[in-house]
Amino acid sequence: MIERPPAKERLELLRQMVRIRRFEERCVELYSAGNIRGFMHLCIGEEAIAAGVLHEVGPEDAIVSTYREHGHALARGLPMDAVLAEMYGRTTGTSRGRGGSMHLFDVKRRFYGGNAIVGGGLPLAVGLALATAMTGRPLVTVCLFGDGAVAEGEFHECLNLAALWHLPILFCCENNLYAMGTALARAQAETDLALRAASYGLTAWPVDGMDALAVADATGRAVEAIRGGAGPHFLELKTYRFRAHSMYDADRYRTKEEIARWKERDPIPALAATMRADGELTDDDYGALESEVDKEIDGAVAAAEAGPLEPVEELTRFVYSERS
Amino acid sequence: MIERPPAKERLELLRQMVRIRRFEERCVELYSAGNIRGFMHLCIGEEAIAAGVLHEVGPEDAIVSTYREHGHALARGLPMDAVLAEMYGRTTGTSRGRGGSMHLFDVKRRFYGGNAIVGGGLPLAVGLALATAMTGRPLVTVCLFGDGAVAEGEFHECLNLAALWHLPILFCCENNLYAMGTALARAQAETDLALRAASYGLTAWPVDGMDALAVADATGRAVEAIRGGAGPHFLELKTYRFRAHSMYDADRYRTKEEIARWKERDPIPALAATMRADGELTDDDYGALESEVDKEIDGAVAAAEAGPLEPVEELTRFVYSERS
Amino acid sequence: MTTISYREAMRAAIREALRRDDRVFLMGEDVGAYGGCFGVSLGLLEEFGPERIRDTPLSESAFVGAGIGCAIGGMRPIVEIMTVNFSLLALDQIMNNAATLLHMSGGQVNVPLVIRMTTGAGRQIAAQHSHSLEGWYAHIPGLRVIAPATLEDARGMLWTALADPDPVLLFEHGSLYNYSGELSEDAGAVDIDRAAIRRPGKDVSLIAYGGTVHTALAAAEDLSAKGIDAEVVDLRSLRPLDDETILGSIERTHRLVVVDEGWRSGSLSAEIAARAAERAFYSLDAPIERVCTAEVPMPYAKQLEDAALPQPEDVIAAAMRAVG
Amino acid sequence: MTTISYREAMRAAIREALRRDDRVFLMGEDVGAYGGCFGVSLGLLEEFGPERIRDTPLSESAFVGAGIGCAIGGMRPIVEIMTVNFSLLALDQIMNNAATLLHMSGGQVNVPLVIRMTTGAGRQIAAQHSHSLEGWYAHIPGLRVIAPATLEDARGMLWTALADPDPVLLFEHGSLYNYSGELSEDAGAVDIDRAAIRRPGKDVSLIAYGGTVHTALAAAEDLSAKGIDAEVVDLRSLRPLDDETILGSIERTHRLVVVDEGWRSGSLSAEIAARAAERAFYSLDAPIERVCTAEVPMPYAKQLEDAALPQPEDVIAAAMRAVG
Ligand SMILES: Cc1ncc(C[n+]2csc(CCOP(=O)(O)OP(=O)(O)O)c2C)c(N)n1
Ligand SMILES: Cc1ncc(C[n+]2csc(CCOP(=O)(O)OP(=O)(O)O)c2C)c(N)n1
Ligand SMILES: [Mg+2]
Ligand SMILES: [Mg+2]
Repeated sequence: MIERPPAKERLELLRQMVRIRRFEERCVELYSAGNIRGFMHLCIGEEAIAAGVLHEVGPEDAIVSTYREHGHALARGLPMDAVLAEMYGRTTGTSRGRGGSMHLFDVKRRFYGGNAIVGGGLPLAVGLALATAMTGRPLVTVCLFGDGAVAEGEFHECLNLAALWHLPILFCCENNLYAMGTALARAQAETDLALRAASYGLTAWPVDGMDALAVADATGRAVEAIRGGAGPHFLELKTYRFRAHSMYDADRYRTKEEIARWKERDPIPALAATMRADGELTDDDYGALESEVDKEIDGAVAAAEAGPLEPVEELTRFVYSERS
Repeated sequence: MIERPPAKERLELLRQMVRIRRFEERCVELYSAGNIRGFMHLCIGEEAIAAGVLHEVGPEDAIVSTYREHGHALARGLPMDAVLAEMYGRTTGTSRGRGGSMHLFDVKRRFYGGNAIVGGGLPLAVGLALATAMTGRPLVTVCLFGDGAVAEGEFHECLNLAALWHLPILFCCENNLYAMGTALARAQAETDLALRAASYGLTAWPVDGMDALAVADATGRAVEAIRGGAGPHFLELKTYRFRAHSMYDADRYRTKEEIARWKERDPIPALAATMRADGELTDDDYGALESEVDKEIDGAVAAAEAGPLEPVEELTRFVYSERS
Repeated sequence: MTTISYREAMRAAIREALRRDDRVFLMGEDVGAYGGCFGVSLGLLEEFGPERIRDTPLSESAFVGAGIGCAIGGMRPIVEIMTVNFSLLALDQIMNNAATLLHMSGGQVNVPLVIRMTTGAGRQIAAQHSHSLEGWYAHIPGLRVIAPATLEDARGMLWTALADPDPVLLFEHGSLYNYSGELSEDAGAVDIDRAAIRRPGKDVSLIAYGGTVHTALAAAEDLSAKGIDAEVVDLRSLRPLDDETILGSIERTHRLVVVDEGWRSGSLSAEIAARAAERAFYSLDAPIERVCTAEVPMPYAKQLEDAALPQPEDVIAAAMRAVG
Repeated sequence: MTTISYREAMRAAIREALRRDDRVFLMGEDVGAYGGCFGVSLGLLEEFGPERIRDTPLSESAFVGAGIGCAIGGMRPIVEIMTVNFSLLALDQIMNNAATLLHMSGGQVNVPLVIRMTTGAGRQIAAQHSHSLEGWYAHIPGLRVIAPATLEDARGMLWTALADPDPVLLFEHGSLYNYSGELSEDAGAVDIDRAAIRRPGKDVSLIAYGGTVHTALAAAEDLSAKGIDAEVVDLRSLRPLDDETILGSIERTHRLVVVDEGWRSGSLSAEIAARAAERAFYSLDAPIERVCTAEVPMPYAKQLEDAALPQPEDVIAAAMRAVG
């Protein structure tokens, strides 16, 4: 049974989801206008995961994500200005414009990217967890990745290593049922991904990834257990992306009906409705939240546009460390 | 219940085991004398697997093996002369002296090597099985590998692919409890390897790999099922190597007691004793078998020594195909 | 003549191969339902069905290795790796199996496999999606490496590659997919052995391949306005290199500029420069010039990416230095 | 002075690093109980325990990636990949993460990691165990690549590499482990920036590294008997290259022979030749010569392996051609 969290926390979950949603909707416009370029992957529909998971981790816990990481970055507390400036390719961006949408970093906030190789972040996360374990600090590493990554060899090697070494790591698999155009059942012989993880000896369970409260609750429990020494955990967060894989995808492989069915489970109205029913949210509150978020977004757009471009003379900086 | 196989077949299993054992014992001498060089890995103690598995496959079934493949090659019917000549580096060797002990090949007998990258043969085997499936032929591909390979990412990718595509493949994992000096439990979070395979949806079970009859029986059943369309199978063949990992290994990581305990389960005397008890083998029979085998080995040594060396002008032959 | 894009030319080549030879099939991530990551295989699933337009899970090592096994087993697979960046996950299979099996087996195991990959930068997709590693792959004996730069070659190289008994890597530059022009209706197979002189000239040799052929041609136009008559050589085959055409051009022009999208150090341009310095030393009238990609992980920001990549102006400047 | 082998010098270097810095640990397959695949780490487990002499499963991608993550997380791992041949399985992590993260994150994510690997042929261990890929790795921006050829360097390079804030690959030639000689008792850290002139000479520059330094020195002895005074340059650092020392030597001798155990096409020798042809063009009095490994998967048979590898006689012949 999920205990009902305090109203303040539910509002925070809602606020993060709305923030992420409206931010990404603006990104679509900015992409069409040519201000954002390259590959861009949106998490619209999946915001409950970003909001719920990141809500439950401490400031020194480490996060490793994928190319679909706007939501994770924002929920982690990376300033929206820096996130958007990165997508504009400005020096004020999280990665000084070198990374773009897929490579947001913030070492101060222990947000280790933004990785565009499917499965490529898992070994990093295992290593970050090993480092905290070896130094005896009660920190957790959270590794987010998609269902597609489960087929990669690195998934197997990393889950085995995490279990074998009893590492303080939380694997969060965002199972949105598709890896690009490949439906889960056409990629995995065993489609129960929590079961797959449990087969390595991890504590693993499925979670309704369209319910921010359920995600936060599950993450909270897992993080607490890991911090207490219970070893690696795995959450299969069942979700769905409302939009195409990337801005290049014509989305030929899903039916309109399927998409519509999942949109009925949109995590934002769902949480808002619960809060309304519990008397925690009025229409005015929601309107205020939206306009606060829109102001933040407007500010981020203005800041991104004003951000300077890296001079080309700086091209080769950071290939190697600068020595002092 | 294992049906008692006809005496002829039991004798054949015994004969293969003795052949392999005595061949490899001779190889040790030849290695010390400098006639065989490079890396050499023996399967002494594990002969029941080579004898049992290869006894149950048809001439057109495909075999993929590892660097520990003398036994598999001999049991597959590769001429001992060619096997030994290969280890001598002669043109009369299975691979014209280019492969050595770790890379025995015989395409006519559908023996596709001899692979020295742990796990490297698994994708090849999946592909061979796919080729037979696509051409609709009722053939089985047998893929042999060690417990160490189970930790590699390729294992995971290949088991998933085999299960997903319902391929006619038999994975034979020779679990000798060690990958070089690393004991199974220090490498795998889940040490029940049959269970690990079953988690992909393969039909999998453990087999006493020190009992040639049990190995043959299990293989026979699996091959029959696969040929009938039952999809991929996995056998965990529990065994032990009586000798060190390779000729370079000082074997520091196992106790003498452990080794002695396993030697009590030597598959050769075990089968011989059963056959004796059943009145299928006399001391004379066994003596005859040994001397027949020794004659074959002597012949192979003589042939290997007489085999020509590839002239160095031929060094670059076979990097690319010769065009006609 | 018909107007066609590079993408369509590739698709026509795949379609023709599938029609002509039952053993040919296409396998890779999202080649089917999605229509191919860059739209190359769009519509082929409908025409040829899921057996021959075979979607794979995210398992680069397994499906490339399976392609190798399938080729050994008598099929003629075309394996698509979405982009060269992800091919690193399959490199063990490519180097230790595909490139090696024929020689290591003493000439027995042919691997008639074609691996297609998209390569190159220029679309602001940042470091992990912008590698140009085709020249790096050209280091590996046992492989053939080809790179179509023109519509004729996009249309014609595949069939020839499939007819080759050895593994061929075919690199398609991502920036060329939308490049279009006239192609003869009966365009078909072309040789993959010889380099082509795309623009004859007498003052300086610009040696390029794939995407950089167009850079070199643009530069040559400008140079001609400056009174410098540049010859543009399109390598077409990166391994083996067509020394005769390359050295022949240098012997005529006495001046060499190599244009290569790989990172400079250890790039293919280095090999061409080395061969010139070994075998056309006395023909060279000026230091060799190389125009390569800056030695940085490719940055996202446009001005940085442009600065990192070989541009026509860079080629012009190099040619002017060479001509002195 | 004390007599020491290259193996012991490496071990002493590891031991010193473990003693000096708590953050340092050694991780890899069989580094512990087995004593290291080539005996380098023998005894360290007993001295430092299993946390710091950490055996890993056969999971190259995961444990190399974990080393990267651990380095990011504040540790100073030494990751051992048994041999460079197996490193292909970890190449994605090495190129797309270790070499890339610092730049892609705009200077935030340092990866102070050392990866040790054994490289090279000469022991009849055939194609899949005999690669020399260190020059190939030197293509990758973001990495440092070093190769100790002497006892001083085997003893001294590791500590300097560990102090480097960026990832360093350290290549030990398998044939050097038993090489021994005198080493000062207080031998310690050495620079890893500069090439070294191992034998001054004025007639021809023999540029070599790792195992081939000894080949070049042997050739230089013989050449001196023929009245040719060869200079032997040991690169020590393969990336970055020490242009000053390399080009300086060529400017003095006017003749260049590069000795490289990599396959010729696209080898490090090509890069050195290219730099010479770009930047020392007017100093060169003869065509550049390269002595490399034949472009074949390394064969097992001794006479073929010897023919494939650079031998002193090949260097002598090349030097005589150069001196003309
Ligand atoms: C190793 C690798 N292979 C292929 C790709 C191309 N690719 C990018 S995203 C993707 C699908 C990943 O699906 P999933 O892990 O489920 O994450 P999702 O996009 O659904 O969030 C693919 C195939 C890649 N980036 N890396
Ligand atoms: C990818 C790879 N990593 C490491 C090695 C070195 N190595 C050779 S055999 C071996 C142990 C393999 O153990 P297992 O799979 O159990 O087979 P066994 O030797 O016990 O038959 C190792 C680590 C290798 N050959 N390939
Ligand atoms: Mg997904
Ligand atoms: Mg084993």
